[in-house]
This record gives sequence, C-alpha cells and structure tokens, in this order.
Amino acid sequence: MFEIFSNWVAAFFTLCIFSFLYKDNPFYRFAEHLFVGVSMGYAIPLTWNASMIPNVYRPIFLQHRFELIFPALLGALYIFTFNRKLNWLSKFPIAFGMGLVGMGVPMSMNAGVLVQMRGAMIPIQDINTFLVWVGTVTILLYFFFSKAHTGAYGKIVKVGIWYMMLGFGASFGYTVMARISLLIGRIQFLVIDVVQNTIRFFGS
Amino acid sequence: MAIKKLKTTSKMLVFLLILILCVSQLFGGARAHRIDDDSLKVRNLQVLDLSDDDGSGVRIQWEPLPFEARVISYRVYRGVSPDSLFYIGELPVNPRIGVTTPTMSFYDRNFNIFTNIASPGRLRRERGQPNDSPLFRALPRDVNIIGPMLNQYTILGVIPKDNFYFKTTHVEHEDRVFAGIKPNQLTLAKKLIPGNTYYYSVVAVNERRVFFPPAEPVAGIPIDNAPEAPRYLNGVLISDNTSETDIRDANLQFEWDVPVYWDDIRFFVIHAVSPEREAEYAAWKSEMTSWQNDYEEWIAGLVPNANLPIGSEEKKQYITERTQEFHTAHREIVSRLPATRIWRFTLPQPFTPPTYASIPIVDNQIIGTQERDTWSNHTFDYTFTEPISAYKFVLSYMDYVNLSSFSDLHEIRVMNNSSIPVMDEITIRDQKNDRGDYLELLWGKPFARITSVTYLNESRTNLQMSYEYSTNDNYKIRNIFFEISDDNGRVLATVNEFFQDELFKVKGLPEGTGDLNVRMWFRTNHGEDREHHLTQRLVFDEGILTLRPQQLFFHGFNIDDFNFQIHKRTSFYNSFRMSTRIPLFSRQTNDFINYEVNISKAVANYSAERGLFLVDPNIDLVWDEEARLHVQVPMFTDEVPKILEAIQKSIDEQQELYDNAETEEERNTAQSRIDFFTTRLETMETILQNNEYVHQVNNISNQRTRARAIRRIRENERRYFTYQMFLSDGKGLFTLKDITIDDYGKPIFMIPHSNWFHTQRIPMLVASLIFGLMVAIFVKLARQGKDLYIRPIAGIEEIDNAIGRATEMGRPILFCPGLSGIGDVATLAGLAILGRVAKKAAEYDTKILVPNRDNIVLPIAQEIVREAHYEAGRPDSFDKNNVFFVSGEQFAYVAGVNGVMVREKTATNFYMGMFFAESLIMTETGNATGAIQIAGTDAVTQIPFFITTCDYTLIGEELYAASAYMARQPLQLGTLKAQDYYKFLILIFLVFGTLFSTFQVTAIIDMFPSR
Amino acid sequence: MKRTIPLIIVITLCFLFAAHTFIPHKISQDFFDWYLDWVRAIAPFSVVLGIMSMTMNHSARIQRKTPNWHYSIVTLVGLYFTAAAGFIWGTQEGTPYMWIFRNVQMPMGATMFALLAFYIASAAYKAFRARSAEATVLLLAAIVVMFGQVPIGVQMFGEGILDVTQWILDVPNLASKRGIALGVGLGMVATSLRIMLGIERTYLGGGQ
Amino acid sequence: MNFFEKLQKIDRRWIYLILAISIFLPLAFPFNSRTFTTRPTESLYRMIDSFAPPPDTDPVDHNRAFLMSIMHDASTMPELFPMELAVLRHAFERDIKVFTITWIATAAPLIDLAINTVKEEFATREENPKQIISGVHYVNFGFKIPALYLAMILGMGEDIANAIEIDAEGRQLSSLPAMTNIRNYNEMNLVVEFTGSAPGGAWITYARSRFGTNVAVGVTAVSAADVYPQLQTGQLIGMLAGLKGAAEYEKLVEVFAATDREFSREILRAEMDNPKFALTNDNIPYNFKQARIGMNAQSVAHILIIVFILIGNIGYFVQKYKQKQEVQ
Repeated sequence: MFEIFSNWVAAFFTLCIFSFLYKDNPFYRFAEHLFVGVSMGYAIPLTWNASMIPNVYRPIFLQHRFELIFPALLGALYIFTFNRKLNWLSKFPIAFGMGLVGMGVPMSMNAGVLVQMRGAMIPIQDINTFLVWVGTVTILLYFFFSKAHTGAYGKIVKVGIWYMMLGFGASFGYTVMARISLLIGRIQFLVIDVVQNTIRFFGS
Repeated sequence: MAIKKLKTTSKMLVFLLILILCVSQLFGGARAHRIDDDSLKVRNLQVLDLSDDDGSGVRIQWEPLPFEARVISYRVYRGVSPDSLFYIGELPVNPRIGVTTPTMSFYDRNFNIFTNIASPGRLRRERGQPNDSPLFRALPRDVNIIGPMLNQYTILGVIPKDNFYFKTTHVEHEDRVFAGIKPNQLTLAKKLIPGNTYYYSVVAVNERRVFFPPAEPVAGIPIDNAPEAPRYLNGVLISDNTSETDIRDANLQFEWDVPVYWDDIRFFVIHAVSPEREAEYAAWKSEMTSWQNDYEEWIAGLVPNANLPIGSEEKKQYITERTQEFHTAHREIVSRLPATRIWRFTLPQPFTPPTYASIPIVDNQIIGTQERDTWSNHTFDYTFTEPISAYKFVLSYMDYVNLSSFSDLHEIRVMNNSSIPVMDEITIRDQKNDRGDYLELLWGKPFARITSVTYLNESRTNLQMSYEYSTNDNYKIRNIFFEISDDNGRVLATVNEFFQDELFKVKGLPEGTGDLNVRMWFRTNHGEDREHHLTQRLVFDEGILTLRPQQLFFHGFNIDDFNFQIHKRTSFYNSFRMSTRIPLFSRQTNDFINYEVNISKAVANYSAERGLFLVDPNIDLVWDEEARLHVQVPMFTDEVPKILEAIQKSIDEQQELYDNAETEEERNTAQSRIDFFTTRLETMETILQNNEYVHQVNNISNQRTRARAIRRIRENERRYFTYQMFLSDGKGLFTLKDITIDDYGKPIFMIPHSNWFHTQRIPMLVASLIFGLMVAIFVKLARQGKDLYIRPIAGIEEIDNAIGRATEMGRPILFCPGLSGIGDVATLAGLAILGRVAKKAAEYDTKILVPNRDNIVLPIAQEIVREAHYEAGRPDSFDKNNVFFVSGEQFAYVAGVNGVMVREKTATNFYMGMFFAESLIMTETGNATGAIQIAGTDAVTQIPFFITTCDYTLIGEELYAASAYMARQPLQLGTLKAQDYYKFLILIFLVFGTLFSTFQVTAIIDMFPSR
Repeated sequence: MKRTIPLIIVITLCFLFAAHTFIPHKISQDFFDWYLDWVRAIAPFSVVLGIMSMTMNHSARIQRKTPNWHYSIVTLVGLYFTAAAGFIWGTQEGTPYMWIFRNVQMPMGATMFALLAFYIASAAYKAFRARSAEATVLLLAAIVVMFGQVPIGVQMFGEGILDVTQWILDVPNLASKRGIALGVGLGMVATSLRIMLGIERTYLGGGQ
Repeated sequence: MNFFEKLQKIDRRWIYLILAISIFLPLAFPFNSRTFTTRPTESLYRMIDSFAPPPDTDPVDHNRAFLMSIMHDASTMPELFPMELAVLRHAFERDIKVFTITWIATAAPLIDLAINTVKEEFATREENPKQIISGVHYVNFGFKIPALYLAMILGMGEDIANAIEIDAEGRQLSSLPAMTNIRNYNEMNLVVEFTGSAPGGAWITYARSRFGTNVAVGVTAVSAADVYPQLQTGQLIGMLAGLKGAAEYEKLVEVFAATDREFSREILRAEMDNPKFALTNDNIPYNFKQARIGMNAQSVAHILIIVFILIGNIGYFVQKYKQKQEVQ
C-alpha cells in the first residue's frame, strides 16, 4: 500500500512535468515550484551532514584544530553578500577559493594544448590520419581572430567549418538513442511500476 | 477576479497540506505508537563462533521477517551484559524485493571500529525505545562509558601521529606513567576476547523507519580455533643431477596459499613423510579430524549448555578448564605426528604470511640452520633415505595457543634449473618527480605482444593488428619490429613501428594465408638487438572469424606462466613481506613507501577524572644493530632516567622473589628473570651511551622540540627498505634474488626522496612562460595605442540587435551564466559578457532576468547587473529580484528557467557559460516561445544542440574572445592577440611535427607529453 | 582597499599554486592539503546564499502579489519542509526526507531529463534546415549516424552504413573535437593567466 | 496558406504527440524486427560462453567464472539494466558461475532486482524450469565501501575469498559451493563492468595489466564512443553499447544459449527470421526481450526523426522556391 501510494505520487509529478509539453499550466507550475523548493531543501541537510559536520564542526570543536576557525569565519562572511554596506567582506572567501586558478595555467596548458598537439602530430599513415590532420589545422585557423575570413584564407577556414559541422551532426545523431532510452525508462516506470503494480495489488 | 485568485491559492494550499499530512501520517502516524507485536521480532537469533579463527570472531545469524513486513534494514546491537546493548552496524535490505535467503548473517570479527570521531558525544537510548529498553545508539566517545569496557575487549588506539606527538599529556596512574589522550583525538578499534561472553540483539526497521521490537539478547562466546587446514602445497625439487637416487646439490621448493584467517598463525611448518609412513599419516590425520570435530561440537554447544549461568565466573572457569583439556589432547596427538619437520617459519606480526619455502639439499641431507639473522626461517637436520621424489610433504599452521592444522599429503615435481627463466639484473632507485613516497624498480629489456587482429578486407589479405608493449627507463624504445611469417616459415611481412601507437596494418598478404607467426624485436637507445626477441602465434578462430593471438614466448618460456613478486623489508624488521605481484610482461614497477600517518597503541587504561585514555608513552625510535633490538624512547623528557630505574626495580622485585622462594622451581624462574633483566639493563645502558639517535633525542629538554626530533628520526628510519625479487610459476618453480646487497652480501637500504622540481613538466613550464611573455608584449603594445585588429565574430555582432529587438517588443531579456561555479573559465567569460549585455539593456531600459544555479555566482551576477545599471545612469531601474537563485539541482534549475521563459515571455535569450545535457531543453523552450537566442559555450558535447536550435552560437574559444572583443580594452585585446600568435606557433609545430614524424623523425613529437 | 586586499590574496595564491604544479616536494603537497582543508571549511557556508536569495525572492513575490505569486508559497513550503524533515527525522533510507527525495525530486528530475527526447524531435523538425552548405553537411551527418544506430538502418543500407558512421566519428569528429579543444585549452590558459595577473576581476563583481 | 506553409508552421505539440505514440506503440505491441549483432557484442558473448562447464560434469566444480561489476544507479537503468538481465540469463542458461559486485551504494538494490527478475523467470517458466540458487549458481558479493575499490580489485588477483570475505547475504565466501575451484583472476578471468561513465578504467590499469584479466564493459550509448579506442587496442575484449548492445546480446542468448548451441555466424544468419526467436513469440518472457522491444521503439523514433528532418526541409525548400518566384 505504502509503495503503491509512493509510486502514485511519483507518477503524479511525472505527469505534471510532462504536461509542460502541452503548455504551461497550473500543474506544471505547481510541480516546478515544488521541485525547485524541494531540491534546495534536500541540499541543506546534505550539506550539513556531509560538509559542515566533518569539515567545520568536528575539526574545530572536537579535534581542536583551532586554526580552522579562520576559514570558518571567512565562510561566515558570505552572509554579508546581500548587505549593501558590508558586501565587500563577502569577497574574501571568494578570493580565497580563486587561488586554485593559478594551477589552471600550467595544467590547462598541458591537458588542453600540449597533449592535444602531440595527438595532432602523429605520423600520417593513411588517408584518414591525413584527413584528421587537415581538419585539426583548418579548425585551428578558424579560431584565428586576427584575420577576417575572406579570400583564399576564407576558403581554408571554410574547410574547418565543414569538419566541425560533420562532427556536430555526428554528435547530434549519436545522442538521439540515449535520449529516447530515457523516455522509454519513464514510460516503463509509468506502465510497469505504477499501473501494473496497482492492478496486481488490488487484483490479488 | 480577486475571489478567483483566492480560490486558486486556497485550492493549492489545501492540496499541499493534504500531501504533507499524508506524508506525515504515513510516517509519523505509525511512529506515534510503537509496534509491540512479537511476530515482528526476528526469529531464531543465534550467535555462533567462527571456525578457523583466532577466537575474536562470532557470526550473528537470524531469520529475516516476511516480505510483508517491508523491512528496510536489520540493525545489530552488542554489549557485554544483556541490559545494555549498543548499535554496531546494519544490513540494509531493499523492501521492494525483500530477502530471498532463509537466514541472514552479520560478522563481528577481528579489529573493527569501536568508537571514532563520528560516534555520538553522549549516551542515548535508541530511537523509539522505552526507558527500560536495553538498546542504545552507537557507543559514545565518552571515557566514563568506554573506560570500564576496556578490559572486556582487546582495544587498539589508532592515533594520528601528530596527536600522539603533540597532543598527549603526561599522566601518572597507578604508579605508572602514561600518555593521556582525549577520546576525540583517536579512533578505537576493538577485538573480542576468546572465552568472554558477549550479547547481541537484532532489530528490524521497516520502510517507514518504524523500529520493530528487538529480539531477546542472545549470548555468544568466541573461542580460539585451530587454523584452517592448508588447501594446497605445491612442491618442486630442482636438481640438475640425472640420477634420482643421488641428489648432491638440489633445492626443495614449495608454494602454497594464504589462509583466510592468518592473524594468529605463528608458525608455518613443512614436514616430510617417508613412503612407509604414508598409511600411518592417513590414520593419524583421521584421528586429528575427529578431535577437531569434537572440539567444534563442544564449542557449538557452549552457549546453549544451561548447566551454568552464562557470563558467570563459574562458566568462565569451566570454559577455561575444558579448553585446556582439549588443548592437552591436541598436543598429545600432535606429538605423535608420523612426519618429520624440515622447515619452519615464524611469522613476526604484523606481516603478511609467507607463501613459499626454499630448502637447500646437500648429499640427500637437509642441514639445519640456527643463524640468528634467519630466526624467522629455520631448516632442520634431515636425511632422505629414499629418492626424494618418493617422499610426500605436509604443510601445517600453528597458532599462538599451539593449535595446529595439517594439510593432506602432497607429491613433488622434479625439475631442473633450466625450467625457469633467468632473472634479469634489477636496478632500484628513487622515483623522480614525486613527494618522496616511491622507489622505482627496473629490470630487463622491452617486451611486446599482439593483443588483437582484425581483417580489413573480405579476401583476408589485409590485417590490422593491435599490440601492447612494456619497457623501462633504461631502454627507450625507438623501433619495434614485427616479422610475420606463415607456418612454412616464409616471411610475409616485416613491420617497423617507429611511432608506437599500439596499432599497425599489414597489407598484401597472399590469399588463403592461415595461421601466422610473429617475431618481435626492438631498437632502443642501446641499438638494435635481434637476439632479444619474442614469438607469438596467431591462430584462426572460427567463432570470431579472425586470428586470435596465442600465448607469448620468450626464449622458449611462456611469459604468461610466470610472475614476479617483490618482497621488501625495512631495517626495522628482519623478515621480508610481499609488496606486489606483477606479470612477467612488465619491465618496471614502483613501490609505495608511505609517510607515517597513524601510530597504533594498545589502550587498556583510562583516567575518569581527567577524561583521558591512557597509552604507553614509549615509542620505537630506531633499530639498534649492535643490540639487535628496537630502541624505545619515552615521549616525555623527564621520563628518560626512569627507564633504567624501572628495569632496576624489576630486578629488585625478582631478587626479592628469589630470596623468598620456597621451591627450587620458583627459584630457577626468578633467577632466569633476573638474568634477563640484567642483560636488558646493560644493553639499555650501552644504548643510552652509544646510540647517537638516542643521544640526540635525550639531549633535548624542550618537550615539543623533543617530539619533533623523535618524529623526524623515527619516520626516516622506518622508510629505509631493502628488496628481494621472486620469479615463480605459482606452483613451486621459483627463483629468488636479493636485489639490494653490497659487495659483501650485506643489504643496502634505500629511501625515497622528496623532489623539488618536476622535470617532466618542463615543457609545461616553457610553454606557459612563452605564453606569459607574449601576453606581456601584446598588452604593452595595446597600451601604446597600437591598433589591434580583431575579425568580426557573428554572434557578438548580433548581441546589440537582439537586445534592441527585446526593447522594441517591450519584453525582457534572459541571461543564463551557465551551470558551473566561479572557478570555471566559461562562467567568468559568461559573466564578462553579462556586464556588457546588462549595460546595453539598462540603457534601453529593458528588463534583464538572470537565473543562477551556483550560490557564489549569484551575488557576483547581481553586482555586475547593478553596476551596469549605475554605469548606464539608471540605478532606479535595477531590481535585485531579477537576478535570482533558482536551484542547485540541474533539472530543477531547468524547470525553473523554462517557467521564467514561458511566463515572462522573454524576447531574447542568452546562454553564456558551461552547459550540460539540459541545454536543448532550454533552447527548444526558447524556440517555442519565439525568442531570439544567442549561445556561447566551451562544452564540446553541447555545441551541436546550440548550433541547431539557436540563432547564433559562439563556439569554444569564441566565447572567451567575446568579452575582449566587446570590451575593446588594451589589456583584454592584448591577451587575445597573444592567444592568436600563440596559435600561430602551435600551427608551425603541427606542420613540422607531423612532417617530421611521418618521415620517422620523432624528435619533435617526443617533446610533447602524452598525458 | 576593499578590492585590493582580495585581489592581493588571489594573485598571491595563484602564483603559489602555479609554482606548486612544478614542485612535487612534500612541503608543497602538505601546504596544498592544508589549503584544501581551509577551502572545505569555507565551502558549506555558501549554501546560505542560495537559501537567502530564494527566501528573499519568493517572499518578495508573495508580498508584491506578482502574477503567480501563490506558487512561491509552494516553493518556500517545499524548501523548509524538506530541510526540516531532514533535520528532524534524519537522512537515512526510510525517513520522510528520503521519501521526498525518491518520490518527488527524483521522478521530476528524471522526467525533465526525458523531455529531451521530445525536444530532439521538435528540433529536428523545426531547426534542421539546409539553409546553407554547412547546415546541409551537419544535417546529412546526423541522418547518416542516426541510420547507423538502429538495425533498420542496416536493413536498409547494408552493413556499410556502420562503417560510414564509424568513419564520421573517427575522422571528422575527432578532428573537430581536437581543433576545438586546442582553442578552448588556450583560452582557458589565457583566462586563468588574466586572473593570475589581476587583469580579469569579474569574480569580484562589476566593472573592470 | 498552402499545404507546405502549414507544414512549416505545424504546432510542436503534434510532433510531441507523434513521437510519444511512436515510442509507446512499439513498446505496447511488439513487432518482429531484425537484430544485427556486432563484433564487440559477439566477442563478449563468446568469451562468456567459453566459460560454460563441459556437458555431463557438475557445474559447481567447474573452474571458470566471471564477475559483473555494476557501477551505475537508477538513472542509467533503461539502457544498462536489460544488458544485465541478458548476461545473467546467459550465465544461468549455460550454468556458468557468475559473481556480482558494486562499490556504489545505490547500485546494490539494482543487483538484487536483476538477479531476482531472472531467477523468477527461470523458476516459473513452463519449459525446463530451473531453480537458481544463491551461492551455488551465482554469488552476489554485494555492496563494498568505495574506499576499498582498488584494494579489492588488486586483492582479487591473489585470492577472491580473502579480498571479498563475505557476500551480500553475510556468508563467508570460502564456504560457498560456487567458489569451489575459483581462486583468483586465473579462474575468474573476465570482468564485465556496467557503468554510465569512465568505463573500465581501474580494471584495465590494475586487473588487466597486473593479472591479465579480460575486461569488457556495458556502457550507455553516449559513452560508447569513448570506449572505442580501448576496444581497438584490445584492452577491452568486448563491449555492449547502450540499448542496442543489450538487444544484440539478448538475441545471441535467445538463439544460442537458450537452445544450447555453440555460437556460429552461419546459424545466426540462417535463423534471422525464425519465428521461434521473434518478438511476437509470447513464450519469450518480456524481461528477456525488453531491449529488443526497446530497439523497435528506437528504430521507429530514429526513422521518425529522420522523416521530420526531411519533411521540414521539403517544406522549407518549397517555400523558398515560391518566395523566389514571387520576387521575380
């Protein structure tokens, strides 16, 4: 009984969301607002248990790592965000967290540039490796901002655009299956978990 | 109208109220009255002793409730008396499926967590239990509650090392000095004590979290059993003699399995059984088995036996006495063992047990060893009177209470030395570029193998082969050669892999070629070596319709038959333990040598008034080679002189016993103890005088400085390792080699070093520095007023028009700054564009809505929009509620944004930043409402959806360029220009790098990292 | 002063961590761990911002009686009831808190996700127009790959369709991913560098 | 407004409705369709099939087994769950020992569900019913804490019973009949990981390169492209990609394992349209054909979307042509 009720609640909200496809309506509005509220409400105890307790409360109050009072106070400065006069204080915790960006310079250089360059420099063995190389070079030229896409250069860049379009088209076509699967999953939930289980429950 | 609105509101509120009521009714309603139905107690709860273990384990077994009870979890409670039981763990169940087995079990064995920092602060009765219930929540971190229990369990305190060094206090308790530590500063692990009585109960909790009534507490008594009988013993006699009867110089080798419970195994013993005693052994073994059965039966009946009250002193005594009887009987049987021990290993705790033995044989004899250094590994004198291969062998384990178990009889194989590959020279060195926790081991020359084959055409003349290879830093592979031949030995193709992409193609094989043979060799930085080659067969497989690679052979050895084990030991311990097992195919490995994290100490005392657990304040500092013992030093400065005093005191005590002794026996015991302590006193005196580390530490008077010195010396000493390498087929055919010994055969100990510079990251550094330099130059140029041209970017040009359109239609603009946080570059780029858009919108007096997903992006976006309004001179039109937080959950955010689009009828939508799967949901809703949409993202997977559904899309880097393009500030333009010229540099490298690598010059490509 | 100090903090830390990338030494690693402890202690407080903004925004709507204001009550009730449920009855399986998560939040999230199937169809109908040569290429690639995904495609065009699909994924798709990644990578380096040098200050809010 | 203009301006809701119907109908009323199997699926099938005990021996004593590592939660169930059913069915049909494990708490109920679903089908079928017993035919190692992930993967290379210790029902592993003659990766020489992201990583780096374990994966359609290179280099011996992979596997099990035959391409080709294996055959339980039925829906939906693209473009071109003429 409990499970049937739970499933019906879930089914109700599923249908509420689906109803948006028809048009915006009070059911969708209700579900949407509840979804927004509940999802945030869910995050609060989760943050408390998984973050506040082990990272702030326990180290400071139980293990007496008092130096952590500073970051805790720093974090508390966030509450001044909406105060016009003191809102500059809330910049401190943000600034402290931004420090990691410094690692981003060499790290992105490595993963985003150097590793990709190595991949692009492999020996040309057949027509396919050649085509990949041409594609990489022309797309790189597309992202060259100092020269307008005109004349012969424009034609080369056009090749790059073609490559990208082929790639995008492929990604699009490739994703369809996964998305349809999700819908099938929802339909299965509605039919099997909700309708069939209810019939079985009241039937037996 | 007003009435209608009121109606909707009230309708909705009523609905919400009903929902909440339903939920709380379903949960709370049931909670209000606790269920007192005995049918909801778990049935047939039993606490059973675990066989084969060290007496610290029990199994709690019960019958699960029927499916209809919809149980979500079974919670287990334990205590030392039936009136107070504490939660120790649970078995979760899926109530939609239930439990399909007739019984459920929960194990309480070995060391597991007693209390830790996550334990509750104070004692609380379990949820929903009446005041007389024996059930409590988990044990609290409270010395006053835990303290009295310390003697009911074996308790180990795991103390983070700095807590031990710096947060312990000097406590004198019952005439002894202890280091006192607060319960929050350590984790306690417990083990049950054999023979003690423990009580358990189980409570079922249903899917609404209603606690069903607890089962009546059931007692259990863990008993120390004999170890599990060894399952295998693989023996090999390695001998180069041809005659079987005359074995002059040979080696008897064994390998076996590690048993499941080895914690309390003390001795591993191998016995030889001569042919004529085989039958005798079989009879003896069955006698042993029947003893074993009797013992197990007695243990099983221990708790139900109602003659004596459970938990009483009488019962305890009864158990001790009966156990002794059984042990005596066991010892008597063992003493009649019809086999002779030839080898024994003493396992020093806490090491992993040995899995092999190697016994040298000279002239059909085993010569016993008594050397001090090999105290953990003994052989015993034994003469074989028959051919050794006729003998059978037995492996036995003996635990700390002298209970043994024996394997069946096992035969041995006779082989010679050439049956095993020769072990390569091994180099050990510090691993570079790490924080100092790895040593690197390298050996041999490169290996390669074919992993899969695919036909490229119908006529099967073209093939694609995948391969893998392994090498080490001593041998840098330049080329791998694959020579492919058919079964007639005809060479069909030779492939030269100068760039190792683990894939090559073979074209133009003769039609109808069947199975193939591949020979592989290498050219390395040491030149080409055709002698070092591997062979592999590729056999056609009907099922997969292609060639299947067979096993790999190296000089006649099947590589897959053998593996390496790496054994290591510190200077702190005498015996080697296994570190890793790796296949023969690998040519390099690294060994993890951690920095000490925790210090473990037995916890047996507590100080109630000070709220502290008390542990031994002495700690192992170094291994003293001369005295051959671990030198311990006290943590506290003023305790140093007391060590000698304590020993002296022990001597005095024994002297007193000696003087008052009544029997000869007592006198002898006392005398031997006096001798022991006297030697100890002398050794300690020498150490205190001679050991430089001890000197160093004891000369420090400041407590903290002393602790730091101890930490430094101890950690350093413990991280020195020496290695042995072991090559084996897993069945007794093995060779063993000390890797790190000096010319005199003494072990060399190695320690990994912490490095100051990451040499592999030099390309990264150089590339970053060049870029930084370029940015500096172009920013300077831009500041000097040099005109820097930037080509028009379609999407950016259209932003103004799109804002204009919204103004014309009198509808708001929507701006999504992406779904990721402020640390994401895409979000920053999006926010920069937001500044421009908001300013334009403010100038036109058009409302701009900014829904946010990230907590921290929200205030920043708010501020940006506010400032934009100020800059545009319209501070009055700014409404902070237009920049709002929707939800941190991805799809809740989308639901919210969809609602905004539909209800506010936004005319222009911007999506600038990081997006995930939800992108299409938003853009299609935007399309449905007829909005103009401009997107920009660096998420490659989402660009296709934006391109198809938005009017303009900024692809990847264009998003970053956009803010510079719009701002037209020298700083921003300068960096954009630098990026452009850097791209030019990349292009040059791509052209030349590819050109060179195609013509077999891999110098340029090798400059770049592969990951 | 109000902006300089945070800026100095950022620049100093950025340089420290840029250097940290090249220093594997234990001291450097320990410093990094220590920093992470601090960041972890700061992080949970940021949730307050979301709660505050949500409460302020929705209560403002209720007060002002903006259109659809009554739904804001739903949001606020949902927010506080769920949070309270978590604190009162705990967060284990079987509590009202988890029940709400399983039967209210999860189905709605999954359904939102499932809407994608419909939107892909409408996008195909409405947005896939062969307006230009490039758009035609995109469209054709998508059609070919879609045929290659389902058995009916193989039935119609033979097994060759699988090879063509694989070729599109292996060649043009690989090139386009790599080309874009190079640009994005460089853009990331540039933006990070701008933050490190104090040129980019968007994260401190407003103006340049 | 002519027909093509109308076509251009057709309301989205019609499109949604057509899509919903075209997905729902094939699910509700299965029709026959062909399932073509691909190499990666076949290799996995054959590998698992080769673990079957020889006829006339006690399967309990056979020294081959494989492990299913289920590393996904309910969100990717529509694609991965049918695979798990198909693989489990294969194992149970052929008496192959199968073990299951997970390091994700939310996956534990999914394992139970999968095993129980297949078990129930076997117990209740009319033809040749079979009782599948936990600990004999299969062992569910259950949920293990994530911190032990690597330790267990490595530990199983030495001794599975030691590394895992107890199964999901709390029994000592070494005491279970199914563990007879199964010690480490030498016997349990295949791991199939079902996951929505980062497939196979740790298994390849640790189990495969250290102990030579065969690794295969079952992945969602989206991540299949990322797995392809590893498949090419032979690091993975097989792959099931999305619902399609599941459908292929179902088909193979239906045609070969269920009829006790060895895999062969010829049989597969010959039996392509055999009504015995058709989806309209009601003797095949829904659970054993759900992926293929799903693929019917996929086929229809894919074709529908392609048709949408075509119709949309025809309308677009006709309109453009007309506009051009009007201008002239």
